[in-house]
Amino acid sequence: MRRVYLDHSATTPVDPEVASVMMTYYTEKYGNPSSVHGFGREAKQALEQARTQVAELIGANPKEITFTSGGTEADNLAILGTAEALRTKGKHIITSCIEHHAVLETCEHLEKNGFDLTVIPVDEEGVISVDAVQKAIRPDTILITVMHANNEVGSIQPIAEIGKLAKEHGIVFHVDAVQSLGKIPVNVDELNVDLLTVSSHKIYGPKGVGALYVRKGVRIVPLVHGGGQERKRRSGTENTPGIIGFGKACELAGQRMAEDAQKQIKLRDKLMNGILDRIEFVKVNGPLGEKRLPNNVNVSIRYVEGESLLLSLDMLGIAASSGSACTSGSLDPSHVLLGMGLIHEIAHGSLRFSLGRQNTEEEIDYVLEQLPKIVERLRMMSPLYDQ
Amino acid sequence: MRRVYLDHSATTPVDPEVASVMMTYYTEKYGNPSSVHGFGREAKQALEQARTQVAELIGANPKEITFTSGGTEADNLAILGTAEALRTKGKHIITSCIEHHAVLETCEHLEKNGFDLTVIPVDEEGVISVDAVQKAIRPDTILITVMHANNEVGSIQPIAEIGKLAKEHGIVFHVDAVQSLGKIPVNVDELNVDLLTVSSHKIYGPKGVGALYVRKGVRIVPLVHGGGQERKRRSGTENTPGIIGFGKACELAGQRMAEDAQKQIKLRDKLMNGILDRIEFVKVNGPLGEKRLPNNVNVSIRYVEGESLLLSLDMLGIAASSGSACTSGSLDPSHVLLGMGLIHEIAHGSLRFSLGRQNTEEEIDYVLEQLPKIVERLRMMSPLYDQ
Amino acid sequence: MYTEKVMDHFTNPRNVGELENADGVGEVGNAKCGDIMRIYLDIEGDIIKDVKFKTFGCGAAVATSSMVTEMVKGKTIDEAMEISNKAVAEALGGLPESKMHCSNLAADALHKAIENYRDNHQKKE
Amino acid sequence: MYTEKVMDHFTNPRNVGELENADGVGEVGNAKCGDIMRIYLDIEGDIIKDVKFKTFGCGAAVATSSMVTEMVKGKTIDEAMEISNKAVAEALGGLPESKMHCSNLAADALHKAIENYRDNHQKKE
Ligand SMILES: Cc1ncc(COP(=O)(O)O)c(C=O)c1O
Ligand SMILES: Cc1ncc(COP(=O)(O)O)c(C=O)c1O
Ligand code: FES
Ligand code: FES
Repeated sequence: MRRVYLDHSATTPVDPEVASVMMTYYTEKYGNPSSVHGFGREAKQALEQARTQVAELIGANPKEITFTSGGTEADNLAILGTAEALRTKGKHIITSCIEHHAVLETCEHLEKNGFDLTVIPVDEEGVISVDAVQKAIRPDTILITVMHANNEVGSIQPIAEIGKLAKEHGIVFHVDAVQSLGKIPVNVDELNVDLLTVSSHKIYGPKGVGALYVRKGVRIVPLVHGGGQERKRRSGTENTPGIIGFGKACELAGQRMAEDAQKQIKLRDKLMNGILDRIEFVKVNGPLGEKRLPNNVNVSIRYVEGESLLLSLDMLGIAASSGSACTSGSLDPSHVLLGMGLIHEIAHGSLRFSLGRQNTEEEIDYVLEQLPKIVERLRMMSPLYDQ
Repeated sequence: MRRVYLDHSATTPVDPEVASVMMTYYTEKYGNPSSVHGFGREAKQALEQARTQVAELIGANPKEITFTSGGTEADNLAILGTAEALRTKGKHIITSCIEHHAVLETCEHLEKNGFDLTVIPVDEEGVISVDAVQKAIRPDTILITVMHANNEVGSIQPIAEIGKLAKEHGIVFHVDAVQSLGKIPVNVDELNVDLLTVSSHKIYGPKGVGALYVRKGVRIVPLVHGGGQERKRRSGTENTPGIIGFGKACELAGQRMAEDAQKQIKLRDKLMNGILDRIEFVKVNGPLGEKRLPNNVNVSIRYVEGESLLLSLDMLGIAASSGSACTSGSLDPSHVLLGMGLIHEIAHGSLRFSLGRQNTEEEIDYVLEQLPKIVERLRMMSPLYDQ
Repeated sequence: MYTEKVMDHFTNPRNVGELENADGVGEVGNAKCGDIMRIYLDIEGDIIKDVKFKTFGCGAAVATSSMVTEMVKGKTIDEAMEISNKAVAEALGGLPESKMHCSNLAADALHKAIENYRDNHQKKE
Repeated sequence: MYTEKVMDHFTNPRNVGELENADGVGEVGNAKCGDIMRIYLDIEGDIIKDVKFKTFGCGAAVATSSMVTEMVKGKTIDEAMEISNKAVAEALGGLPESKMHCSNLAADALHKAIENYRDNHQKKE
């Protein structure tokens, strides 16, 4: 069966070059980087090279990079670590209503434990207003945490401006850049951030690896205690092969970003316009043009339900998602689409295609050929479609 | 140069069979297990198979296995998660003085945050007395956390008996089985444990993967918040290739354990007796016979210092450790050896060789040929060796 | 995730459509997820002669809808009232835990359609 | 972790040993890690004519011990008193951050040996 993978925002394949570098560190150069001997030293060296590769992609100093087990842990470390470090200074945290669960759930956990939380709304395109953030700032605000680009609708946020605000008020600023890394430029100085989360498996690196950028001078309390690895910020034997793979993936992302974006924007617009041309009662979610990630297509198809769409596409070998991968197992329609003002029923029938490096025009043609038939079939079954 | 790896308690090479299974999940079956489509389902299926493989090795139900990013995180989840879950019930925790830093530092973190900690001493062989644990139990004791086998001196602890005590008193019992897994039988029912930590990279699986066994009915509060993976116990996109590798490593460990142990006990005793025969003023640390891990040799060589020994061995291609890998970067001599009553100076000159599946008699011969020369050379340099 | 039987009924749902002048019609929205099902019954004497459905919902919702129509055809309305959501799920070879609520949709719509028939029927008498 | 120069001095330490009837002897224990060094000086006039050391310590301790003996040979005692732990570390091409304290061992032992010489010397005068 033909297989067309259009779910790169959920996860990506590991680049073959990345995989082959990792292999060496699994079976030959397997030392523990904390060890004094040669096996340890060669692992340590590669680990530090990876740190440099990650740092370079985001314009940071290698010492400011703390490796974690993924984006989720990095988000938790940033938010819980800051809250713990500054709990005597203040108890107010600002976030947005379209954050990933790794941020939202963590903030809500803090709210249950005595912190105050302000959740900023977004406009109908899924963009946060800088003004709203400004108005939310209080004397006891200790942290603003906002994502760089949204994982469901691809909306890019005005991070640099929010960062400027945070700086003016002396508030720690954390940004979840899991979806933007490798797709658009991410530079910690230009964005004015103190803490920045990145994840390897979204940029053709291995799963189970991520990093938190911590600006020099910013203090966070560790989440995981033990051997004191990662300058005491994150204990546990380092996942060297994974980290080395992540480093390589960052290097490749830096080299290929411009070309990838150009190619994917073309496919994205072809797919989006093709759907609008071929299917009635369709609405595009998220902004158009510059403010949208190069690889994101998100549409609401009226009168049909998301999972049925996904299953029907899947039977034709097409992998897409409805809401984010994490939430597609849940029953509630996407909090992001609801936050953008969509009604329940329409949010329910939304579909996300996220493009990747390997996708081709032919694959898009295939989707455009199949999707209208699927929608037709499901609409015939739908009690809501009486036209 | 010849390379002889004798530091398997720090970390192991990934078994080639394990590595090749993982490869497929990096580059071909790369789906996110939370996704509805075929890529997601094949990943999910493999993930659940791995859960079964891990569960089988320790006599548990697959639903009782929570995957983490390693032994350190699993230890933290067990200890912090229990403390958080039971904080209204009591504030007293019991541990031992020879635990890994992942346990000790976590307990000390809790102590700083209002919990009471009793640290049980050990005898001169590095074994905890059940009696001492019994005496430490208080009405407000909520957790006993003790390791199954020590990583430095290989001493095996009377876990089943401590577990019985814990059960009688209704106290949650956590065991760090990172070093015993795959070397001696580990069965959660026979050991009477509620929570049990295991780690992949110590049993020829990949780094950055571990698991916490949580007995049905035992409640822990999660450490990392987000998408709700791992039955809400541990959020974050699952490290499927890593977990699948860990599962395979568990399967192989189950098959090979008896044979591995038999072979390694022979090499262990040859190395230990060889050192005692060839070098003066040497003391074996830890118990002999049944109460010692099959792969652990630990000796204190008087009048010489550990790092100098390691460096000298390393120049001959022999990888060993002095204390645990994590602590060998630190300046203090091993807390385990000090806990066993060794004086600073002697603890300082201790050396751990930890055997693995691939080691041969010839390699042991090589070490026995080289080590006496190294010791001789260093003693000539030592102001303590005036004989 | 889904059994083969579920996928079969999702791909080739039986009895999709509407019945003009149906003797009983039931529509329910699933309280948990907001999905919707409508069922149409033609009844002669006590026997369900024909049945059709329309569903806006997940794969499990479509499959249980299709299955329930198969199960009731030819049955008496009393027998049909006995069909539980569990029975529908079992007939499909089971549903994932998180999808058990979906089977309510079909069973509830069926029962509502029968009640609707009884209401109409009683009024006519 | 260590520079080549450190490894060279560790592998082939210069001036290992003792001097019988040394003019000055200094022994220090490193407060941080408990390692120990002893240094022996033969002094003629103001000039350090010969020097030997014994060290119980890490690789950096051995290397700095060896390096410091090289550095002082032929120097006046005043010049030798000026040699700092930093200078020794630099002469070795640097030490890892966590190992900087090791260089204290050698510098301190040297200074103590010179003081010991001065004490003996003054007493003799
Ligand atoms: C915006 C965003 N933040 C955080 C995460 C979590 O990262 P990870 O999957 O590495 O845990 C994801 C992806 O799942 C994401 O899309
Ligand atoms: C006894 C023990 N517990 C916990 C750990 C930590 O496990 P990991 O290296 O997977 O973080 C180790 C090894 O480092 C260990 O030996
Ligand atoms: S999720 Fe709504 S019926 Fe299944
Ligand atoms: S660690 Fe003691 S002198 Fe270096």
